[in-house]
Amino acid sequence: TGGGGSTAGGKLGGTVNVLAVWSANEQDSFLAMIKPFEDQSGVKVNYESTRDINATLTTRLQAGNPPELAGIPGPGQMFDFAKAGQLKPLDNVLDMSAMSQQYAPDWVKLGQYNGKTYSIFIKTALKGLVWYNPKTFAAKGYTVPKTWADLTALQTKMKADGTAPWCIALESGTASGWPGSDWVKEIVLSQAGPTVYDSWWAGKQKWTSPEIKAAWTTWGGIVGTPGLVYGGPQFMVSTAFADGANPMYANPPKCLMHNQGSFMSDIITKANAGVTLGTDLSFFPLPDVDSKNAGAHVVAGDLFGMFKDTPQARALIKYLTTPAAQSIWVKRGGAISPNKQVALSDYPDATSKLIAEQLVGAKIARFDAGDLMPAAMSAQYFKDVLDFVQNPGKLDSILAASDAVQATAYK
Amino acid sequence: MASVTYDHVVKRYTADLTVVKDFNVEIKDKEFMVLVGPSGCGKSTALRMLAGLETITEGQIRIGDRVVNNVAAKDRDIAMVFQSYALYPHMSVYDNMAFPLQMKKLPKAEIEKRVNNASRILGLDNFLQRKPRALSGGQRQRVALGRAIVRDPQVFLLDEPLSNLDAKLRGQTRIELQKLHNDLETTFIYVTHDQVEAMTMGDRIAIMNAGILQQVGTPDDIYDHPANLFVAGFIGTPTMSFVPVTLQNGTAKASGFEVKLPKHVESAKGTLGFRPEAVTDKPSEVATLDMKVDVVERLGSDQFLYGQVGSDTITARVDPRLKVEVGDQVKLGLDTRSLHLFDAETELALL
Amino acid sequence: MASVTYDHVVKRYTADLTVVKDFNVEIKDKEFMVLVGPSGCGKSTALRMLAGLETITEGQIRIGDRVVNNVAAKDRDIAMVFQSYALYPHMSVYDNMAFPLQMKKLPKAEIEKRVNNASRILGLDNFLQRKPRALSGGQRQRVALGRAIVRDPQVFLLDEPLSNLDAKLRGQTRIELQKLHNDLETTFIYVTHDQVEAMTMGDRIAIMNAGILQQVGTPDDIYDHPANLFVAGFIGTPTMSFVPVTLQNGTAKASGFEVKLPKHVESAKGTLGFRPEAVTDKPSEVATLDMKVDVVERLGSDQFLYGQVGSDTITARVDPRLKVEVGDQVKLGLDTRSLHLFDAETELALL
Amino acid sequence: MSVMAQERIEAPAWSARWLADRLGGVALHVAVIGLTIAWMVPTLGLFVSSFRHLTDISNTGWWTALSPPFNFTVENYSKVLAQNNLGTSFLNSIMITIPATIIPAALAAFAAYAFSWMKFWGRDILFLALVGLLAVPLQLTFIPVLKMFNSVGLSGTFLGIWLAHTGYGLPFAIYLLANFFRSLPTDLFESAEMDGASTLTVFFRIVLPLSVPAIASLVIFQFLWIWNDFLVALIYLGGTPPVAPMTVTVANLVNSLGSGYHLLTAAAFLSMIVPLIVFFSLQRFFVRGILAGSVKG
Amino acid sequence: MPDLSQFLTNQLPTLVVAVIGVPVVIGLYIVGLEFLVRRLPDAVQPRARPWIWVGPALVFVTVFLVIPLISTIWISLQDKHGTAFVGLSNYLAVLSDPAVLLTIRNNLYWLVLYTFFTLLFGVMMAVLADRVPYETPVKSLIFMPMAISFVAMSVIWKFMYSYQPPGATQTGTLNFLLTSLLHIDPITWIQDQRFNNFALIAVAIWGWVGFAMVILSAALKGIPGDLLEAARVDGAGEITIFRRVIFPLLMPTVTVVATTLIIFALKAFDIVYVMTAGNFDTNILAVKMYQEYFVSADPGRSGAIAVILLVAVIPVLVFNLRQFRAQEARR
Ligand SMILES: Nc1ncnc2c1ncn2[C@@H]1O[C@H](COP(=O)(O)OP(=O)(O)OP(=O)(O)O)[C@@H](O)[C@H]1O
Ligand SMILES: Nc1ncnc2c1ncn2[C@@H]1O[C@H](COP(=O)(O)OP(=O)(O)OP(=O)(O)O)[C@@H](O)[C@H]1O
Ligand SMILES: [Mg+2]
Ligand SMILES: [Mg+2]
Repeated sequence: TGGGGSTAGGKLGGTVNVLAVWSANEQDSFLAMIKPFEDQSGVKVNYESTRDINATLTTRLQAGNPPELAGIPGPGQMFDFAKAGQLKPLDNVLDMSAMSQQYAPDWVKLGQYNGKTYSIFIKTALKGLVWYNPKTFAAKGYTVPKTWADLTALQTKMKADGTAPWCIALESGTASGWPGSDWVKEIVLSQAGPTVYDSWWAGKQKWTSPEIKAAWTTWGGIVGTPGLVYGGPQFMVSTAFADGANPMYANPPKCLMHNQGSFMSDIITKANAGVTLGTDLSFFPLPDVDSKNAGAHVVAGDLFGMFKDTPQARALIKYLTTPAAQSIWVKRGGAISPNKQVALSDYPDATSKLIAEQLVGAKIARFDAGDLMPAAMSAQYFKDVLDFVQNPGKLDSILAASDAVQATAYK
Repeated sequence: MASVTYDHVVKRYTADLTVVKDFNVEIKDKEFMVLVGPSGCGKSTALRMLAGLETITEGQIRIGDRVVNNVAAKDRDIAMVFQSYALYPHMSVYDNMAFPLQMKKLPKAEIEKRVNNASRILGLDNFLQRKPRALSGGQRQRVALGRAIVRDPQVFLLDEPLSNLDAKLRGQTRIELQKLHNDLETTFIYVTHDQVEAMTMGDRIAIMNAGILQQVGTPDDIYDHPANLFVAGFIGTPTMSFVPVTLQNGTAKASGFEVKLPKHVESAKGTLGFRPEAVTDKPSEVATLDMKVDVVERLGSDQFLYGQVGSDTITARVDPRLKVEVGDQVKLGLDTRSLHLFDAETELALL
Repeated sequence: MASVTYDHVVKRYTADLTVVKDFNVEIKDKEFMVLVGPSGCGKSTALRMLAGLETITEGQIRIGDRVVNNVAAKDRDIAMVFQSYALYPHMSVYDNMAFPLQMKKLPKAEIEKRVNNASRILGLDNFLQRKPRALSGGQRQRVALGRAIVRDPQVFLLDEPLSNLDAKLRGQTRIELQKLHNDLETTFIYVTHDQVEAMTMGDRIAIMNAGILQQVGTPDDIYDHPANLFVAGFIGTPTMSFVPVTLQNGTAKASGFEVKLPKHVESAKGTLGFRPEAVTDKPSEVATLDMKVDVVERLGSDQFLYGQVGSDTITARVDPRLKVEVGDQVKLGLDTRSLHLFDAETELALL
Repeated sequence: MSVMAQERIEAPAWSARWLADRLGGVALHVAVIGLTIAWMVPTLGLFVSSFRHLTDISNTGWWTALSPPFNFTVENYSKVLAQNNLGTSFLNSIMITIPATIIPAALAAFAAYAFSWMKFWGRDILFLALVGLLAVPLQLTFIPVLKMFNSVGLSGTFLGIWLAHTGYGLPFAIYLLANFFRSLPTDLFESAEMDGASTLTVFFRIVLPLSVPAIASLVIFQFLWIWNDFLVALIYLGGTPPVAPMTVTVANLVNSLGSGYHLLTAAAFLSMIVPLIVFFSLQRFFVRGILAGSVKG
Repeated sequence: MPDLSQFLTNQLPTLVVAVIGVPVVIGLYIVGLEFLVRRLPDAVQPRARPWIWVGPALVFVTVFLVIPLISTIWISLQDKHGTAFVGLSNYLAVLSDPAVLLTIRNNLYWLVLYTFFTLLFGVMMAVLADRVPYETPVKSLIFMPMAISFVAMSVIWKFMYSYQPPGATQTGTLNFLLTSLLHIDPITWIQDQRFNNFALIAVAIWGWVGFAMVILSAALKGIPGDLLEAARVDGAGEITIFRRVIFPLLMPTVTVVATTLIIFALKAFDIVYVMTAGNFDTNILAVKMYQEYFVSADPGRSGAIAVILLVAVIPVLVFNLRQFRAQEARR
């Protein structure tokens, strides 16, 4: 068959080049994931990691030597690459019927452009988890809020008790601001609903529109109120997102809650001696602002696409969609598989199992809007976050600037 | 073969700064030519043009029959001692001297022989491994000289090569250079400010002033028959005494004396010149000068008296053992065999 | 006030390279001291130690009563002409000379006056705006000298300041320096290789050899009474003739002649020395030398004959108009008034 | 003169002038050491931190580690050293850096010699244009150059990256060397020419030996820049383990979420070793008065 | 160690060939062509020779810098997708973009402050270290920041600049000093618009003083000792000697260093990109150019910024021309 792949008798051999952002422990997990593939097919996978995937990939594409397979920063870029004809369609490569059985339809759809599949997800993450210390909560008699109103009440109580409820940290190098953008998009989704959310990331909903502005205002109710966020704007903009939860474990605690993605547990436990997941650290989902959107979740994931069509590349990308492959990373921790056939028992601990359940059970799942937007738009979005926390009063001009970017970025 | 000809050579640095003017001289093959002139008159420039280090603004320089205006310096086969030494600071004394020979690809043994010979002559044996920075001024100058004399070029150019050596070493080196000249039979052009060197070393002397050649001739010729006032005053230490005179009936009348001229001259006014050794404490039958002594200079071997005769200043050389004090009035004899007379306007020699 | 004392001064570059050895001399306030010696004997080093540019290995140097071993160069108030000039290449001639005065924070007008005066004396008026790079060697040396003479320091150190000037300019500058010395009444230490300068300029002369002081004395003293063979041979051009002699009964016997000594000496062997001017074509009653002429050197004002008397080489000064050819046999008179005798071993003067 | 007076004179240690001199000396040392210490503080912070646990780094300042209780660890270093590929990438760095230093230094020396001591048409303009090229942002050149590399098969090869670094390094190298070459005394060139030295000989036996301080500085910087280069290597050579240099491997210590950044502290010191060795070993070429004694006047 | 054995078999031979072969090739090139040139007629030689010496360098810079530059200029005249010629409209757009104007302001800060202080400290350290016996250790410590890769640089300065709210334990050195010594509130050095540009520039200065120092130190060693001696004898104090003798003689090298620094200030990228990514009003031209290209995917505008950057260098080049004509006259 032209598609080649692992179905052919004997070993395929050859090499395939893969470029992605994963480094350090993530890189190890990815390499572990492809190890069985290499063994079976005899294909040598040259994995290359780069922090600056945008620049590296753009340069290689334009110079004419892209890697066969590459991680794509987000669906937004995927659209651009697909539009430019640089991505190869995968409909004939993958076993689409198996895909539709194993993947939730949303995950398949997110990899498509103009009805054709150009990319796949090999791991996902859940956003909007509020991390807290159950021991502190118990000691102070706080309970996990179920609704936005509960949350605001809890906030007020905490503040009155003398501790800032929130820790928010926005610094992340070239992508500084994204943790705040998570807040905003979660609020947009659960306050204005999925329709507004979808037209918003697609560039059809203006930033200055009442719905989007309302989301910012809601968030502003937290970040703009003195005493609700530890350290105020200075702390928010100057603290690396990875260090964001550390004040929760100061003695006495300087804050009590931290809204961040599913990956945060790992970072918190590493940076704070004596913190164990489950006993000192737990999470609850960020309550939905509007109850009609209850169960709304923002998710994210790592996209993979094919830039050069070779038998080896086909074989590898096909392999990566399989539950066998994905369960490897899942077992190593830090990943949630989009593939429904990966067993929950593969998750290494109770918390991640819980997260996986949340993800699968999400009533309204929407992909990270920042990743869906074109790069220029999401860059502006992050910048807005930084500007906003420092100057909540300037919301109108901030949103107007985003509208200006929106006008050109989607072209 | 290796004669050197300057043919209407001009060197101009900027439009209004001409430092060598219409310079014409032919230096014969194997000749030892001494070039003298006041500081800044263009001697080094003349040499540097010949060496190919300075462009020639106008005119031609020929070595043998070949016009060298456009020949690269390194192809002219000229050895030069730079007034500024220009030693290679990173090389030992030995290497500095060996360098030109290495360029000629001479065998090692030959190089060693020649360098050792030169360093022996120049008294540098003990310094062969030193770098120039650890040498005294005179030692550096000797290295510069050594770097030239190891060679066997068509022409030697020596720009004040002995100026920083003591008298004794200078005397020895002078003799060695003359020997070298005899042995190699190459053309030498030698710039010096030392009158002894100028008078003793050269086959001929060329005298420059302000970029203009004044006279070329044998040392005796120049000393005894200076072509003009400048040459007369420049050659000889202490300098010739000059006395303005009026001429009448073959007699020159100065403010304090008069002398009969050996030859008739046309002019009515002129400058009479006579050297210190023509004015001595030996009585003369022809002219006696009555001098009021201003300065007494004792040199050991000589005693010079500077003083007034009439209203003119005159220098005399007297026996060193003669006791003379400043302010004394002494009677001196003028030896009229060596009288010089120059035109008051053109300054050219009349006698 | 500004006397200079070298007190057992030693300069050692490395353990086995001592270039100034146990140097003791006191230069009196306002004295003009001339320092001479063969190239590389340590003159510049001695000066540089005094100026504070070289550490003193052993001993003390005092200016007036102050020990200056540890005083920074800039605080010693000394003006120095460097043998290597050390002109500031980025400054014009004017600025080069004005620099030390600016350091003294003199008023602008005063600086201008002094610089203009110096440049007039040195004939540099036309070059004041030039950079050193565009000057001839002699002109550079004059700038170096100018930079010193504009000042009014405690001590002047001049390291061969006139070596690259022509005779005439050198003569003039010499006179100007003497004037300066009279006017400023400062102490001068002057290094030169020029015998005329040494003999005429200095109140006293110090003679060094191989780092060791040989003799200090007035010029006449040194010329007439050299303390040892080295001094005798070093001072005077052409050099003194030396003849080994055996001594018996107050008579010195050389290979070709003998002379009666004016004084009794103890030794049995010695070296007899007499200067060229003591051997002339004037007949002498005491000793007549029969010379076979090897070399004739005509200097214009003098004629030197180098030749053999017996088996000894002797130099004579004869009338320049005497016609002598190489190979001639001439009879010369020895003037025994100026005879020198040195011990064969210690080389110290015996007469 | 009394003994007392004599003593006072011989003991200038008590004069005001002496004191002023000493103070001047002290001020010099204070200035030098003070500035150096100020300069060292950040590096010292990094160095101390490289021996601290992540939990300490994130929650307390590095200076607190300098007082008891001491709680140092070499874990950061051992983690860095245990990283896959560190050995290979170290050797790759060597592989990239040495030729990419030699080639531009040599070609720059040639060009600088011509620019400073030969006369030719358009020399000054060409030279200035070259200096101007220093301002070209490298990011601009990646795509055209990579295209060209692809078409001639140089992408992903060491040869390719040597050439690229040569191209990028030359403007500065030529600029620097030409400045130093230009400052050599003219007399030396004249003298060598009189001695019959050819252009080549003058270059190799006069210009190069007399310019060692300049060449040493050039080598130090070119070496350093290439050693620390990340982007050029990533673009032309790629970041796959067999070819990746240290910088790329070290960057992989940090994952895409930024965790592991504390390992960079140790990595920074490990990757500094080689450039510092180069720096130290070239120090002896910074000799004073290399031209002393050459020219009078 | 598998690394080593692989290296020994695969790469060491290449390296050896390179380290031996490259100089040999380069040597053969120059020797060979010189040999040929010497065969040319006398009059032609001086005209042919320079091109042999500059030739290889010219080829390299043409391929790696000039051609990309020309293509950038061409791209800057086209639209975002490289499909239509738009004349100077990218330039107009860029120059009327307030974000770009801000970067220009910031670049001016960089240009002035970074250049000035790097040079100042560089000269100071070169000159002062020259006079102490422990010169090499001092110089290596000052030089050390240069040897730190820019990734580690951001970590280092995190330890300097990091911020904790008032009352919390400060983990950043500067804020620790502020709070414990001066008892004032800590400052968010990197984010606070009043300080952040200067804080970033300080990082660059810290990193680059070693550069200025090493080069100036090389030049300093070449200043003839007798000139300094002469100045001392002339009664000049050390400061005057520096001002009147050393500095003028260092001027050509200072020009080289200053020019290089100015150009680096104009194209500064790493520090800002890593530490703020241009946020908080710290953006500079090169980062903006990068963002336009790789984030906004607008090569046209990116190119326009690059060309503006290059044009800004021209006055510096003119100054250089004057400077080395003067130097030529002096030697
Ligand atoms: N840096 C140095 N290291 C070692 N020896 C040196 C150094 N400088 C000078 N010398 C030696 O010291 C001796 C004295 O040198 P000095 O310059 O004082 O001589 P000088 O009497 O001035 O000679 P000249 O008349 O040639 O200038 C010389 O033999 C010289 O070689
Ligand atoms: N580069 C230059 N630019 C302008 N004028 C110069 C330059 N070089 C030399 N001169 C001038 O040319 C004249 C001749 O200089 P040259 O060096 O030939 O003199 P010289 O006869 O050798 O003098 P000295 O005996 O002092 O060495 C001098 O007046 C000098 O000022
Ligand atoms: Mg001259
Ligand atoms: Mg000397």
